[in-house]
Amino acid sequence: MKRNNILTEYGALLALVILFVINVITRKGNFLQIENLRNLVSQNAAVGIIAVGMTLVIISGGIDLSVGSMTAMCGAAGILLVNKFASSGMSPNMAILLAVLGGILIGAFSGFVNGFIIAYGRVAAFVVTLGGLAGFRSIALVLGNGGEIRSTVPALQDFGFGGIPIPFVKNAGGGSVDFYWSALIFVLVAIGAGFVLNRTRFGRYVIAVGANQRVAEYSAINVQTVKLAVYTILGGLVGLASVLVGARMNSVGTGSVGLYYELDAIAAVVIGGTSLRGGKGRIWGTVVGVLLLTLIANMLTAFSIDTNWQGLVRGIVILAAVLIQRGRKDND
Amino acid sequence: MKRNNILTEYGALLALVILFVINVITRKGNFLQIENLRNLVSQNAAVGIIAVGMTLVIISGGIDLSVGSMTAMCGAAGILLVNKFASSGMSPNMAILLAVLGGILIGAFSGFVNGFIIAYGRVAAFVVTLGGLAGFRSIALVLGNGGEIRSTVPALQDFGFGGIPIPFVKNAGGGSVDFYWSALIFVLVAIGAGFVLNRTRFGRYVIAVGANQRVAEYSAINVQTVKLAVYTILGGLVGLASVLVGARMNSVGTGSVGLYYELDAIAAVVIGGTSLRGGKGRIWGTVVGVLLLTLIANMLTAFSIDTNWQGLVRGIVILAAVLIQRGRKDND
Amino acid sequence: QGGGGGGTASGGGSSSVAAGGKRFKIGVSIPAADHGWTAGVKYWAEEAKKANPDVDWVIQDAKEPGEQISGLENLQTQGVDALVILATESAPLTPIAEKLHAAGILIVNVDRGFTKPAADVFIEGDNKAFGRKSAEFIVQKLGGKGKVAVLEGIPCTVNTDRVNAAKEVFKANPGIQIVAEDSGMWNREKAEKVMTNMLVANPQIDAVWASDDDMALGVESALKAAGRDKNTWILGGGGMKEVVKRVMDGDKMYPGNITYPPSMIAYGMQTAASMLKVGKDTAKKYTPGHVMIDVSLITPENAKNFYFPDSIY
Amino acid sequence: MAFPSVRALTGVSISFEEGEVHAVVGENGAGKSTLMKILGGVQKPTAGTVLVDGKPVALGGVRDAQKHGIVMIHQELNLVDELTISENVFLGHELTKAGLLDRAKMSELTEGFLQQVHATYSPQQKVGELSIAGKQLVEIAKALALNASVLIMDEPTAVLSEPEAESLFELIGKLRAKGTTVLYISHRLPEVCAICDRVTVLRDGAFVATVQAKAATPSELAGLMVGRPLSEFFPPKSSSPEAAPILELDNIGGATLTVRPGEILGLAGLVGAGRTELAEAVIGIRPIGEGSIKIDGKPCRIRSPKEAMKHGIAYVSEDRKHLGLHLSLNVIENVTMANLRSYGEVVINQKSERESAETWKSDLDIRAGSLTEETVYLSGGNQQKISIAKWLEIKPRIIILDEPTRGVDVGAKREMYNLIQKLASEGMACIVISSELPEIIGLCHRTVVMRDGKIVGELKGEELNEEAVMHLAAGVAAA
Ligand SMILES: Nc1ncnc2c1ncn2[C@@H]1O[C@H](COP(=O)(O)OP(=O)(O)OP(=O)(O)O)[C@@H](O)[C@H]1O
Ligand SMILES: Nc1ncnc2c1ncn2[C@@H]1O[C@H](COP(=O)(O)OP(=O)(O)OP(=O)(O)O)[C@@H](O)[C@H]1O
Ligand SMILES: [Mg+2]
Ligand SMILES: [Mg+2]
Repeated sequence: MKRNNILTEYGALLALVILFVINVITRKGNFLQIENLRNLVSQNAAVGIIAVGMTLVIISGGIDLSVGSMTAMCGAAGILLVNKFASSGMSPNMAILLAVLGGILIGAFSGFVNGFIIAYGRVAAFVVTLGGLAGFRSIALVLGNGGEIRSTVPALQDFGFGGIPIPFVKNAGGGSVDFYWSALIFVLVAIGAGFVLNRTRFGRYVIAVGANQRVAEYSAINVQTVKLAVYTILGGLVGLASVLVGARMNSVGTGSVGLYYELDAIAAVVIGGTSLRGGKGRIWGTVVGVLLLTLIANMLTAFSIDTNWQGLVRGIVILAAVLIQRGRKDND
Repeated sequence: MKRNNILTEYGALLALVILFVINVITRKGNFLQIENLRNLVSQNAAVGIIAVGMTLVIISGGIDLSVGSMTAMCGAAGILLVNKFASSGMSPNMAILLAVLGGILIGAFSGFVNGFIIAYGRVAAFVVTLGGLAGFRSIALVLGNGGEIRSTVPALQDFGFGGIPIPFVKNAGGGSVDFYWSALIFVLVAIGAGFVLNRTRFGRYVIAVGANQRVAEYSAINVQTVKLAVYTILGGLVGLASVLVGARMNSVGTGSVGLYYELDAIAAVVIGGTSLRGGKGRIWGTVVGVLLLTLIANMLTAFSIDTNWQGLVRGIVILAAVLIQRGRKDND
Repeated sequence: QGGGGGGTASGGGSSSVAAGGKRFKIGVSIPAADHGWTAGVKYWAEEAKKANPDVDWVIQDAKEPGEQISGLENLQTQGVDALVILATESAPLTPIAEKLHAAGILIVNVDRGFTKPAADVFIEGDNKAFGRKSAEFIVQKLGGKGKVAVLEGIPCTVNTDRVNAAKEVFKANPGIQIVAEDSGMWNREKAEKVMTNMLVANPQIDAVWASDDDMALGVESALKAAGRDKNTWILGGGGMKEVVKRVMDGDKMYPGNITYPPSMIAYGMQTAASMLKVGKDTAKKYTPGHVMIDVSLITPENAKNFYFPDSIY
Repeated sequence: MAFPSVRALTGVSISFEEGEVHAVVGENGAGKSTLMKILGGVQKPTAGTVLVDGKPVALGGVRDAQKHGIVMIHQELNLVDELTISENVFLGHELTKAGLLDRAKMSELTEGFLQQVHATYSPQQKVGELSIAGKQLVEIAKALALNASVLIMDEPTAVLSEPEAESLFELIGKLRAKGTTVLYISHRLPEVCAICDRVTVLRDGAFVATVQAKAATPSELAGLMVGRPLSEFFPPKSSSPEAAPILELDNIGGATLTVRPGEILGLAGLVGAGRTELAEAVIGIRPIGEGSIKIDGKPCRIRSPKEAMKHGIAYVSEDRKHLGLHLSLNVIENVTMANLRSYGEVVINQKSERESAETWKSDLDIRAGSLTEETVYLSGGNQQKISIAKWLEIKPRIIILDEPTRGVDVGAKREMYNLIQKLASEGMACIVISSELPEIIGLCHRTVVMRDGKIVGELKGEELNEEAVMHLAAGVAAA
């Protein structure tokens, strides 16, 4: 039982460590390169940021399927804003900053709409956000006329690939290796969310609402407000992530960006040990889940696994990660 | 309060009727054509058959995200079987029949695997079938080497577009109008599932397990078996649907067939008034949900709505259908 | 709005002559815009629609073959005179096309060919040639020796045709070594990730064969981020305007490109419209049943012929 | 106050004075909880007003009620299992320091509240790990933390055993001394008479009378509740049966006991003594460990409720809301749930299903608007009757009734006792787990007492009295 508990608690971490060690051993040459390790954190930074917000939503007993489409919508809007601000003579950095804020606001508003219908319309989150999955994508397509929206501000991409130099580290070419802004933001968001969840009154309410809504109501917690808040926060984080994605691509393909983000984010949350029934969960687990998914993708490429087979490998790894950490009584 | 109850009970049906009437009025020329009405039933027959099975799964408190990928996999296998049987000198009809059975068996087995991990592995259905979503698609791609699998049996296509002539009805050319086999099978499957759910012991157990698993356990119901059964049934129905899809296309595109079926099926179930929390639901509602989604697609074409906007329309209609029928206390 | 008149006099629908005031209705069925090229298709379809206001156009898209089949059936019940179909997948759409063709609807098939003669006109982009020509270019540019990474697209017939044709060429040249292969899903972001991982695993990659320009741009990002943009160049495909511009400007990273114009949908629509106007049967007498759109190699020398700054793609 | 199918309250007017302990009693479904929920801000009345200190107040939500000093302990537990005791106690009114949760302070205060209710748990313990009784104590601690001027307790003793109930009464005394008004709902009439100042009786949602508690006797109150005088409470005991044991438990988690056909065996003990665990082991929900089970003298293995059922063993859970009934299903479906096979191997004969439910409804006097009503809307007592009917359906030879009269009104309790007697006289072996000593004494032929999962003694005939049971249960040497 002791053993079982440790697996339940740290199963995902264990899976990550095992895969990591396998990689270290089999890919001597290239795996431990600092760039590769940096990439492991940064490649899914956007999904990671979203997954952190999704963790809060899931702990509160909800779910959000619309985040992928919302990413496309906010990203499209973000790029349009950068272009607009820059063309109005603003400094590129200022334009980017404002666009980031704009993206966050638009995302937060979209999340608010989701949350409002869920909390006050009393409709299942799954359905509302299924509507959002269709709706937000549609808005993105309308914004971009079905195609790509391109940034006219080169500084945006510099931001996308910029970061702070990792100290004492040089790349093959002798240059410094940057820890990307996106990765940094992902780490900060995760720390912040962990803090909010575990240390603040709001975090406590999120858990209470997810664990038992009636109890929360009887404890004078405003359940509706809490729900509204988690979806709004998730929306804001989606907005933030979307601009980071847009910055890296210097554009947003309105039909393609964010496809399946919802599934990736939910998979990361669940792999991390947060129960879809709500009421409990952990942010660090989600971070581990994101890293695990990234590592798998990294390995699939490194070992040149045939694309047709990749889905199977991915599916099995997800399942295995969850299987080893299931509690004895756990079930949906 | 009375009014509220009627909407809760028949909201989806009402929405369907309203849209139907709107169509009758605005599309005088072509809506009431017998072919068009027939198409409304047949076009989503595959998704409909799957949605019926999904209703049982959802009532039992589960969910299955893998049905789309499973459709591709079973369809691919089905076509390979038809080809194989036919080339071994079997009569085409016999080959088709055996392939249908083969598809059902493969689907049922896949569903069994899902169900087994969910019931005995005690892993959340969402995660297991998320793994299946990746895994089954991957197997389909491997079967088809990433491309299409084509049938070498022309009779398959005849079956796909064949049916029983609707009595007393002639089309513009004076020929008979067939009620497709697929549509007929959809109707029969729905009736059968409705009977199982409402009239049989097994159906009662499905409801009991979804309503409260622990009470079901204490009531000497074998919860694991019931879960295993619903996923297996859903799998079998997916297999059946997949062969119907394959017959209509005389081939299966392993990368594309079945994409988003899971979301369509779940949307239909939910629109039909089955709660995602499990424990109650109705098959006829799901049928209404499927028809509603089909009718919307039909209208979007008829009114020439710009493709970019279609998602928004779809999202809003889904939401509206669910909003009007939400109960006073309902929530996820 | 159709003017008054006609009515009972004109005979059956499908074999209609361009009688006075009769407006034709043409359905256009294309895959949903899930990457740049398909977005380009949508764009050109809208362009052709604008250019032909005398026709009632119904443009619809589909995420997967089943949805496309349903859409086509709906177009049929609305009484379209012609259909322009860019199939999500070839074989799955063949039976319905046959059926619609048999019902007397003029069918123009664009890009992905039906597996049976179900179309009156087939306007083809040659995906095998796409794969072959682009691979040959790489081989030639590398002098028959070097390390190549292969980025595939979304699994489907188009992708399979391109990739297999390219790999055949590479295989025929033993000096060429495919060091990494994965799918970038015709998606810039995905391609960037996959390329980043490839770069880590392979200290030397001379050229990247990316079967689509969306992916080419993602590859470029990855190369730049890894500081390896000096020694590796990319051959994308599709003729996206950004990439063509880079070829035109003599950018070392983009020594060439392969055309695969999404505007072929507009050509198909134009063909359908003009065929209906002169009368289907008349037009068929002199309209070729099979038009192969040349897949040409873009080089810095000829790039300006393929650069359309106003296009979305 | 009206619900879709019933009128729960009609024209009730009561006034409560400062610093009094005021009991509200009535049959199951009389509307006690509904009335209190209105005061607690959880339900809104369709008509009428609430006055606090003579001024009308709007109680739109729990927060409003708390503003006026009204705090409610609900009939069903309202705790978050995933959170710790301290987190639950301060849920909704957490203490913060610089915007952050002040865990240390809350822990410390929780410790104090727990002491007041004589609970020895650590504030850091997860509530999910507590027994029902432990949870109830936490509920009370939670209410204390809100420092109420009006404290509503809806059947707080239903899940407590005697010593814990005693310490609760002590606490109520202290609160009264502080000037707190306590509104007290209970079906245990003797305790109502003992600890309360005044008692209000409700019947069918209407006011019947308010009487001075000290002047009333339990049987008078019972008479007011049901509207007619009630005769002798416990039916006369039949003589102890002598037949060979039907069920023998040997060393199940340290417990060894036997029961004979026709016998009513009491299983007494303090809360957490392990009685429920023992019962669950017998029906195969928990592993039986080293021990063995014999039925009719033959050893048998029971690994699931289904196997238990095959051997004719039925278990009526103490936790009817979570383990006993499907609250979202209707009366018929619940009654036949365990015995569905006999209504059809494949297709259910819905007609005969309904007929059985009708029969149970009249036999056990189940008060439900209709048989197709969801059981969630029924009062606690009626739910209890349905969960018993569900198990009588399988015609068991051995029935284990875990706290069968918990939250059940006097009238129904009597019916329940009669029922158990009748079942026993028909030859059924009945094991009654109860924390109410009078019930154990009045009903059972023989009683075994458990402590810490082990049988610590057996009492029958003359030696079966409250004192003896208490001594054994609490571990003090028998007198
Ligand atoms: N949410 C609800 N919907 C419909 N009817 C309800 C609801 N809650 C309570 N009722 C009904 O209102 C009446 C009063 O119920 P209430 O819970 O107040 O009874 P009670 O006196 O507390 O009974 P008990 O002693 O069993 O707890 C009952 O008939 C009950 O069935
Ligand atoms: N889910 C659980 N997790 C951990 N401990 C538990 C759980 N359920 C019960 N216990 C503990 O097991 C012991 C026996 O509990 P059990 O419920 O069998 O006692 P009981 O005699 O029936 O008392 P009660 O009156 O509370 O029902 C107690 O110490 C209790 O705290
Ligand atoms: Mg009550
Ligand atoms: Mg107990």
